[in-house]
Order: sequence, then C-alpha cells, then structure tokens
Amino acid sequence: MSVLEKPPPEAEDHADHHHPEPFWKRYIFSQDHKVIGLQYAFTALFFLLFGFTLMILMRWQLAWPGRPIPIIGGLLGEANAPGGIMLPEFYNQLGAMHGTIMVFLGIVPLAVGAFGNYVVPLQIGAPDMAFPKLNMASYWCYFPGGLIMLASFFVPGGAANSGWTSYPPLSTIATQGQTWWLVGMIFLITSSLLGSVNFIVTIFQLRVKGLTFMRLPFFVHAQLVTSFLLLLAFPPLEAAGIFQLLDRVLNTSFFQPSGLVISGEVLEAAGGGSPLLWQHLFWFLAHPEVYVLILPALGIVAEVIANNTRKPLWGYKSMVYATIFLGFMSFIVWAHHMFLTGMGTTISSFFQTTTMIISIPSVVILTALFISLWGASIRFTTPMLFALAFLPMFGIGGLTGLPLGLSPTDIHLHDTYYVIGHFHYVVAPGTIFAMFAGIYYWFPKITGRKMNDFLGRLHFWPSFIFINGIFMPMFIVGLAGVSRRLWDGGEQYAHAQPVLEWNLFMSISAFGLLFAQIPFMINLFWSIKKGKKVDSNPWQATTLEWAAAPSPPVGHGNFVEVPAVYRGPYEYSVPGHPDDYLPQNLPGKEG
Amino acid sequence: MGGHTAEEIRGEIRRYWIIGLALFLLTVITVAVSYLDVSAGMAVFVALLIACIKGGLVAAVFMHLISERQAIYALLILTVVFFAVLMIVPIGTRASPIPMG
Amino acid sequence: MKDFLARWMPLDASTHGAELDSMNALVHWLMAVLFVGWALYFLFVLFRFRASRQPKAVYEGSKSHFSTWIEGGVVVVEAILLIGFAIPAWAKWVTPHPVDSDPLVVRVVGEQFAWNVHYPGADGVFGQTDVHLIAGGTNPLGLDAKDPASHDDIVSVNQLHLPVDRPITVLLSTKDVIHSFFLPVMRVKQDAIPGQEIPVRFEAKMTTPPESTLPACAAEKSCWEIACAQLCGLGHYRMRGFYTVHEQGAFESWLASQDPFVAPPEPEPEPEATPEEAEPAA
Amino acid sequence: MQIPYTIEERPDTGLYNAKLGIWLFLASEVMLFGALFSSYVLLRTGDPGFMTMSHDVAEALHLEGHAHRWSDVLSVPLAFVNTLVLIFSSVTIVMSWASLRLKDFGKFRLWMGLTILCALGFMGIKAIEYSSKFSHHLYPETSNFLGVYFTLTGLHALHVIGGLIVLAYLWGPGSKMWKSQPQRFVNRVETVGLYWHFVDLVWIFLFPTLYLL
Ligand code: HEA
Ligand code: HEA
Ligand code: CUA
Ligand SMILES: [Cu+2]
Repeated sequence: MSVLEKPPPEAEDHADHHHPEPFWKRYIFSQDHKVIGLQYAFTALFFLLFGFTLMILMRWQLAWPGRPIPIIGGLLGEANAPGGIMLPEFYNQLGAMHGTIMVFLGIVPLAVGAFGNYVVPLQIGAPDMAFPKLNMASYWCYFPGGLIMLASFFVPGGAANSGWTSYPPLSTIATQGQTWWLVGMIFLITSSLLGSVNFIVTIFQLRVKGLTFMRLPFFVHAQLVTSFLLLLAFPPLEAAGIFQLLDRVLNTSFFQPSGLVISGEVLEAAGGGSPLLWQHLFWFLAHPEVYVLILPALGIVAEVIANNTRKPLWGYKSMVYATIFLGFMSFIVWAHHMFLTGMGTTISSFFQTTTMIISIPSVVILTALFISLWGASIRFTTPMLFALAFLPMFGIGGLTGLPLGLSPTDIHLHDTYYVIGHFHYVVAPGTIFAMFAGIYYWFPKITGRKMNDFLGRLHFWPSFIFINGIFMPMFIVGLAGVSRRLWDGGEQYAHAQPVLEWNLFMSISAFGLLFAQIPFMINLFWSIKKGKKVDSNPWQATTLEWAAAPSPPVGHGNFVEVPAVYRGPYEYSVPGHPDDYLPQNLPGKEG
Repeated sequence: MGGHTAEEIRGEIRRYWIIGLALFLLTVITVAVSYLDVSAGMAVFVALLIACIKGGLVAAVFMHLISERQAIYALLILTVVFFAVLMIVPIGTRASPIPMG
Repeated sequence: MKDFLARWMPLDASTHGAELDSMNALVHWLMAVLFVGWALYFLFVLFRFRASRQPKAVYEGSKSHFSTWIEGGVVVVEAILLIGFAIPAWAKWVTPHPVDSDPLVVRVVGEQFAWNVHYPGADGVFGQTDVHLIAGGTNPLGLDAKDPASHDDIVSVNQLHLPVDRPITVLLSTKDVIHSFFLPVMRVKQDAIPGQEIPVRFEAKMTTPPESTLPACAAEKSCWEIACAQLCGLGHYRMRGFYTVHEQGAFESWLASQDPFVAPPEPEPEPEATPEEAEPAA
Repeated sequence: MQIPYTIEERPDTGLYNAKLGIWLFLASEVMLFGALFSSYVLLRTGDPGFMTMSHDVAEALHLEGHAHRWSDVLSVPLAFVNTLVLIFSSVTIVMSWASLRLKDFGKFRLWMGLTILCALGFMGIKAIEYSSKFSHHLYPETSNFLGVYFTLTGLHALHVIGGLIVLAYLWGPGSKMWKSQPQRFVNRVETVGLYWHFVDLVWIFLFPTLYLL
C-alpha cells in the first residue's frame, strides 16, 4: 500500500531551500511533521476500513450463522471458510484482529499520530516536532507493526485468535498467529513510546512566546495527557508481551500454572506461573488506553464546538484540570475488568471506588461542553454535526460504564454484549465521530480546500442512524445474558432466543453503516483536487494553526513569521471587538 | 545540570570519585551481609535498603538529580507513584481473594 | 420501579438475584434521569441558540451554577450506590455460607469445551485427583482410585443437579484455559482460573419449572443452562452445560440413583492419553 | 528551519529538548523494569516452590550442602565483579562528560574509551555466566526462577548493548560534532550518560534481588 495516495501540498515558499530533496526523502522517509501526520492518517484510515471489513464478515455470520458468505466467502480460503462458511476458529481470529486493529492500528494512530502530529505543532506555533527523526522512526515502527499484523492472517493457523485481550493460557497454547501478534504489538508499543516522548517534549519546550499552559487549546492539553498515558502505561504491557512471547517461544511458565491438561495431555512446562499476572499487566495498559482513545476525541470536539458556537468554551479551566485528574486516575482503576476473577471485598471495593471517582471528571468535561452551547450562535457545519452527535453518544457509552463499574451489577453483565455496547458507544459513535469531525474541520488547513457539505450531510445522517442501530440493541441482548465472542451469536442458548432477532437488525445496520461511508470516501478524495478553494482561515478561528499559518502551512517551519500569543485560545465574540473572533496572535490588549 | 566554571567542575569530579567509592563499599557490604545468617525478612530488608541507597546516590549525583529542574521532579514523582501502584496492587489483589470459608 | 429492567432480563431464580437486579435497576434509573435531562436541555439549546436565531453569541455564556449542582448530585448518588449498595452486596456475595446451614458443596471443573461436575458422595469428602490420571471418557477429573474417599464420588459431564432452598457452594476450577461459569437465571458468573479453586456461592429459590425443557436436558427432566462467558477457544460458543434445581427430596433421590465413580483399569506403564477434544453432551 | 532549544535551555523549563526527552524515556523504562520486578515479586510470593530446586537437579549439578535454591546456581562472584565494573563505568562516563566541559577532548576520549571497555567487560562476563548455565542445561524453561533471571538480565544486557552502540558512536564518528557544535555534543554526552547511569541503577537492583536473596 502506498503510504501517500495524496502528495501533501507543495510548500509555498522554497526560496530558502536550495537543494530539493528526493521524492523518498520528502514523502516516504520524511521528517516533516505534516507529512508524517498524513502518512499516519492514511495508514490509519486504511486500517479502520480494514477493521470494519473484518467486522462486516463477522456480522454476516452473526446474522445468518453458518450460511455461506456471498462473493467474498470464496476468497477466504478453505482453511478459514470452507464453502464460504466461516469456521469458529476464523471467527475468533476476526474478532481478535478487529479489536486489535481498531484500537492499536486505527484509532490511536489516527487520533495521536495523525491529528496530534499535524495539529499540535501548528497550535503551539512550533516549526516542527522537537525530534523530527524520532517522529519518522515512530511512524516506521508503526507501519511494520501493522504489516506484521496483516501478514499474520496468512501464517499456518491464521491470525491471533484469543481476543484482543490475549488471556493466557489460551493465548500461550494458541496457533502461531499469536506470536506474530506479540511481535507486532512490540513494534506498536515502541512506536507509541517514541511518539509520546516527542509530544511531551514538543508541548513543554516549543510553545511560542506568550503561550502559557492556560492559553493552550484544549486539544493540546488532551494530547499532552494522552502522551503521558502512553508513556507510562505501555511499558507494563511490553513486559507482559515479552513474558508471553517467552512462554510461547522458549516454553517458560510465567503465565502457566502447574498441571494444565490440554486436550487430555498434561502440559510439559515448569509451571508455577500466574494467568492473572497477564491480566493485571494487560489492563494496567488497556484501561489508560481507553482514555487514549477518548481524550484526543474530546480535544477535537472541544475545538470544533468552540469554533462553531462562536464563544469561549465554558469552564475551560475545569476541563483542563478534569483531564489531568482523569489521566491520573486512569492508572488505578484497571482491575474493574477483573471483578470476576475471584476478588475479595477489599480490593473490589477499592477498584469500584476509583471507577466511580473516574466517572466524575468525565461528567465535568461533558457538562462543560454542554453548557458551552448556552448563549452560543451555533453554526451547523459538517464538523459541528459530528461534534454535536459525539456528546450524547459519549454520554450513553459513559453512563453504561457505571453498572459495569459496580461489581455486583457487573456479575450479570460482564462479558456480555452489554460490555460490547458500552465501549462501542464510546469508541464508534464517540471517537470515530470525533475523528470525522476533525477531518472535516482541519481538511482546509491541509489542502486549502473545503470538503463538500452536501456529501458531508449525506455521510452524517445515515451514519448516525445506522450506528445507533448497531449498538443500541446490544444493551438489550446483553441484559438478556448473551455472551460476547460467540460464533453463532448465541443461537444455541435458550436464554438468547428472545433476543436473537436483534442479530439480524444489528447486522443490517452494520451493512448500512458501511454504505454510509461511501459519500465520505468520495468526498475526501474528490475534495483534495476539486473542493472549494478557501482562504487560510475559513472557519474564522482564533487558534494559531488558523490565525498565524497559511493553509497549507509552509513546508519547513510552518509559519512565515514566528507568531507570538497574547490571549487565551477561544476569544470569540469578545464584547467591543468588531469581528466575532479575536485570534490568539493578534497584538493588543491581553485578553 | 552541572556547574560551568572549571573550579565547579573540578569539585564535581572529586564528588564523583567519592560516590564511586561509596558504591563500591556498599556493594561489598551487600555481598558480605548475604553470607551472614540472618532471617529472610531481614536479608530482604537490608539488601533492598542498600540497593535503594546506592540507587539514590547514582540518581542524585551521577544523574545530578539534586540540581535538576522542577519539571523532572514532577515527572519522576508521578512515575514513582505509578510504579508503586504497579508493585502493590497485584499483590494486594491476591491478598484479598474470595474467602474459602 | 425496580422491575425497570426485568422485561429484558432472564428470569431470576436465586435468592441473591433480587438484590442485584434492583441495584441494577437503580443504576439505570440514575443513568436514564441524567440522560433524559441532558438530552432535553441539549435539544432545546440546539434549537434556541442556532445561528439563524441567535446571530451573535454571548461572550460570558451561562452564568448559572446549575452544573455544580448536577455534578454534586452525581457524586452523591454514586457515593450512595457505592457505599449503600455495591460494597455491601459484594461483601455478601463473597461471604461464606454459615457452616450450620448445611451447604451443598460440588466441584465444577471447566475444560475445552465442557463442564465436569464432581459430587463428594455420601462421605462428603472429595476424592483425591491427579492430572496424570485424567483419561478422556473414563476419568475426566483424574480421580485417584487409591483414595477411598473417591469410591462414592459422582462424576458427570455437563449435568449439574442442585437442591432448592439450600445454600450451594460450587468449587470452581479448570483443567486448561480460563472459562467463566455463567448461570443467567441464577445471576451467577465467575471466572474459572487455571491453578485456582474459587468458591461460588448462591441459593436457588425455585425449582426448575417443568416447561423449561431443552432437548439436551438429562433424561426427560426440565433444566436451565450453564453458559461459558469467557473466550476459551473455537468451541467457546457451544460450551454449554445444564442444571436442574430439585426439591430437596427429589435431589436426594437423584443423587442416590447415580452410579458412583468406578475406578478405570490400571493405567498402562507408559502414558498414552489420546489427545481428543471433549465434546459437549449435546 | 531550526528547532528551538536543541542546544540552549528554554528559560522557563530550564531544560534543553533532549534532556527532557531522555528523562521521559527513562520514566517509561522505570515502568518497564517496574513491571518486570513486580511480576517477579508476584510469581515468587505466589508459588511456594518458586525457589526450591528438587534434590535430583541439585545432585546433577553437584551442589553441596543444605536445602537447594535455584539462586544457588548463579555465580555471586561473577555478578559481584560485574557490579563493580558497571559502577566503575558510571564513574568513567561522568568523568568523560566533566572532561568535555573542561574542554579537554583527549581526556574525554580516554574516559569514554574506558566506559566502552567496561561495557564490553560486562558483556563478556555475562556471556561466561550464560554459557555456564547453558552447559549445565539450565534454560529459561527449567524453572520460573531461571525464567525470571534470564528475562531480567537478558533485557538488561540488551540495554547495555544498546548503550554500547551509542557510546561507541560518540567516541568515534559522532565526536566530530565537538568541532562544529561543541555545546550540542556536550549535551549528547550528558544525555547518554543519564541513560548509562540508569542501566547501572537497574543492575544495582537486579544484583541483590536475583543473586543474593
Ligand atoms: C474510549 C473508550 C472507553 C471509555 C471512555 C470508557 C469509559 C468508562 N468505562 Fe469502559 N470499556 C472500554 C472502553 C471505554 N470505557 C472497553 C474497550 C472495554 C472492554 C474491553 C474488553 O473487555 O474487551 C470497557 C469495559 C469496561 C468495564 C469492564 C466491563 C466488563 O468486562 O465486565 C468497565 C467496568 O467498570 C468499564 C467502565 C467504564 C467507566 C466507569 C467509564 C467512565 O470513564 C465513563 C464516564 C462517563 C460518563 C459517566 C458519562 C457522563 C455523561 C453525562 C453525565 C451526560 C449524559 C447526558 C447526555 C449524553 C445527554 N468499562
Ligand atoms: C476503537 C475500537 C473499535 C471500533 C472503532 C470498533 C468499531 C466497530 N465494531 Fe468493534 N470491537 C472492538 C473495538 C472497536 N470496534 C473491540 C476491542 C472488540 C472486542 C474484541 C474481542 O472480543 O477481543 C470489538 C468487538 C466487536 C463486536 C463483538 C464481536 C464478538 O464479541 O463476537 C462487534 C459486533 O458487532 C463489533 C462491531 C463493530 C462495528 C459494527 C463497528 C463499527 O462502528 C465500525 C465503524 C467503522 C467505520 C465507520 C470505519 C470508518 C473508516 C472509514 C470510512 C475509512 C475511510 C478510508 C479511507 C479514506 C481509506 N465489534
Ligand atoms: Cu469455556 Cu468459553
Ligand atoms: Cu476500564
């Protein structure tokens, strides 16, 4: 796959640049954060689409268990889908890879690698990231990590099939694909670590004059906290990954207790290990990780809302503090994924309490965003539609986290579709919608052209309807007690019978959602060449990337002239000012 | 950080050698203690105490943390807190299982 | 009010289930109130402050302290849920049954992809087990025939029988990977962790009604299902067991009618266990 | 295009970019080794047989005397010497940094060279240790203690090797920068030094917890 279907816009000003760099240095091994950001964006979008395609196959199987998949079914190979009928092994591979790809190869690279890379330096007035080479290395760890994951579908036994959570001992005895998964993960972890160091240094060190912490756009705060989460939470998973790799390759027993009997045979291993150790290390990462998925999204939504309400964000300070607190707390709630692993009262009380506490900063942030709408002059632009839809969707996802966070109610709901519904509401109509908002919003920055509004609406409304059609019934199915990761969607179970018909409904919605992406894809590629040309600040925004840099930004160094900052990020509709926006870099009374 | 004048730097160099010597001696002590017949708990305590002292010296002097900036302190405190959580909680989880009764 | 969720949930046949369900309903009420409240506000604001109606935004925005009240309210309600309901309910869930309540103790051992059931028999003592004695069809648990305590033990696959109105302790473990023992109508779920034996405690408040029949129920009896809630391999979706709750008398006569464990023939000198996958009884 | 604060310190944070960068990296390393240590503690306290070696194994290894523990197969003298080597290398690397700041490039070369020799020495001793284990058929899979031993020391050794490569670069081709951008070169030596001390620091904890307890 080419990393860049679209060459980034020509730098406007090449005067200071005597020797033009060769193509590969400019677009492939580029050190320019803007090019790297676009490389991340296209790779991540590809993976999102791929992850979605895997899910389409699964949803076919869930709607019509054991029915041959039309057309594509034959291409899946006899080992996976003989006669086009998906085997349970293959279903498990698809599930594990859908989760892994969406989280680690789709959303994180898009939210952090792409948006963070492109926008953060521009918003803080920096010429580039602090370490451009490291930035390139980070992408070039991500890319092979992704390739390894893709390639694992073609090794004997197929891709990893033990869930994205890869709980041992199932994962230690699994087919070779699991080893590939682990190696791929180590690449992705390395990439994230490099990236997060770079982001933190950039934000601390490269802010232009006058840009104090409380004048940073909220998006930058979100990226900063996100980077800390990646920096400190990923290493334990790396440790766990190394242990699991050794368990598989060198036959150690870190996660294998003594006396396992696999298919009637006593497992030859030293024994004495602990399967729960993996879960602790995994969730120590994976809980902070879910905030990695949501914080950049909240950042984007905050930018878009401030811009399209034409007024300052309400409670900006409390949002910033809430974000920091959220980041901190996210390190001490992880075992709420493990309530049913045999926990006594003390520890379960601890984790329930921290889980309830962590919901408060989310409520604070969301409330602030809601109240920001009061007194606004709301422009229903395409990015704004997605940003607005994000709010109630994240609300549903977040609220359904509460019964999961209380251990007694989690007894019935754990590992059912209720959980699937909970987190998809936060990541799909939540984060993905925020990503769409970001794409529509910053597209003119990157290309100097706007995306088409009609196609935007044609993308938004069906997506909004279908995505709820997929995930809302999951709460009903989950309350009925249908487990997740079932190849036949629960067809065998008596308790699933009353809700089985929802499977079809959800699948049809999923197919609908896929079709709803067509206007988006057309719009994206068409607008690169044919979109309406706009000036460098088409949204009349206040933050530096719009107010101080040309669109697209200058090839090397971003700004024609290094800006200075005089006021907070969202000075819209300032009384007494003739325009309804007062850019951060406009000299004048400090505001 | 580190000083800038030649005088200051020479002073630092003296300090480096003293610390190096101290680390050397502490290592000898650790090994010596391990050959004594003390209770297991005591052995762990002494070994970790000495290791912490040594680690502290390395961090404070060689990595010149004593004269470092606030930002770095904040970062390290944060890391130490999470590190502690990582150490304590998994063990705590096992210490609180569902009682067999 | 506490039946808020009942229409979507399975029947509740356990003594502790009502508490969990009403707590669940309570949480969902909180969620519903918050959501509906915010949603109404949201829709109103979108309508009222649209640009065509409000061409110029108000710089200060809202000056009310309403949000502090809501946030405070959420904190208080969550604290009540936590301290008043969740923690006590969990403490109850994990507390051992009093010994004098004469709990029925039964071992359940998960494997890919079946639930093995082990009753201690008349002596009330489980026979020793050893993984090296496990033999596919004949001795799924590896019961040691040399241990006299094992001679009256009862072993079955995917068939669990329980008495009504009597505390039950399931000692849950697994031979291979992690499974999760899920009895939807009992509001019971517990992961089975290799290398550990975890007690699961509950009490049925009703017998399995006769109309609850499934093709796979043991001999013409009605039954409910044991599900596996944790991904455990390719057969996870069909790792299904069955259990029947009887009157105490009927339970005892069922127990009496069972053949005790028969020691398999002495194993050959060299181990020759055939790697075969246990199929569920279904 | 010039990235600000690559050489000079930013006034309000008091740091140049690479220094903040390396400390962040070290923070993540703390979490990595923290997780490894935590796992070690969990495995060791969770399994009563973690340290005990069966009699047969002890016999085969010709271990004498009392109850046998897996840590008995490790060589304390070798590890002791290695500890001293690493401590010495920490001294030499700060010396090389100090020499540079005194503008004495020759001394820098000397001390840096010594550091590299120490690192090589450490790896040599490590190799002897490992090969003696392998020759007695002691592998990571033999017991969980050995698994932990090989994983932790192996990962530490990888860090030494990584450091070694960078040190060699700074001693050799990388030192050209001293002519063009002296302050930047001093910064580089400082940051690499920080990393190197951290590697030493990890060993300071590995040594007693694996070999002595
Ligand atoms: C972006 C991702 C994301 C986010 C933000 C969250 C947020 C939360 N999550 Fe979620 N969670 C996941 C992703 C996420 N989660 C994933 C992926 C899993 C499953 C992993 C797996 O097993 O595979 C999971 C699983 C999961 C579990 C384990 C369930 C189980 O396996 O049994 C629990 C339990 O405590 C939990 C709790 C919470 C809580 C309390 C929050 C809180 O932070 C939520 C706080 C937010 C609110 C409380 C909303 C506030 C809003 C309002 C008050 C306004 C509402 C009004 C209107 C909208 C109009 N989550
Ligand atoms: C970030 C995380 C993320 C995201 C976004 C999604 C998105 C979706 N998920 Fe996924 N899901 C998981 C993470 C995620 N999921 C995880 C972790 C699991 C658990 C796995 C496990 O059990 O181990 C899971 C499991 C899971 C299941 C349960 C399977 C089972 O238990 O058996 C289902 C079932 O329906 C499902 C459905 C969907 C659907 C329909 C979407 C849709 O919302 C998809 C929407 C996608 C898009 C709208 C694509 C947008 C992209 C484009 C338009 C690309 C444009 C391209 C170019 C321009 C090149 N998911
Ligand atoms: Cu056993 Cu799923
Ligand atoms: Cu979580």
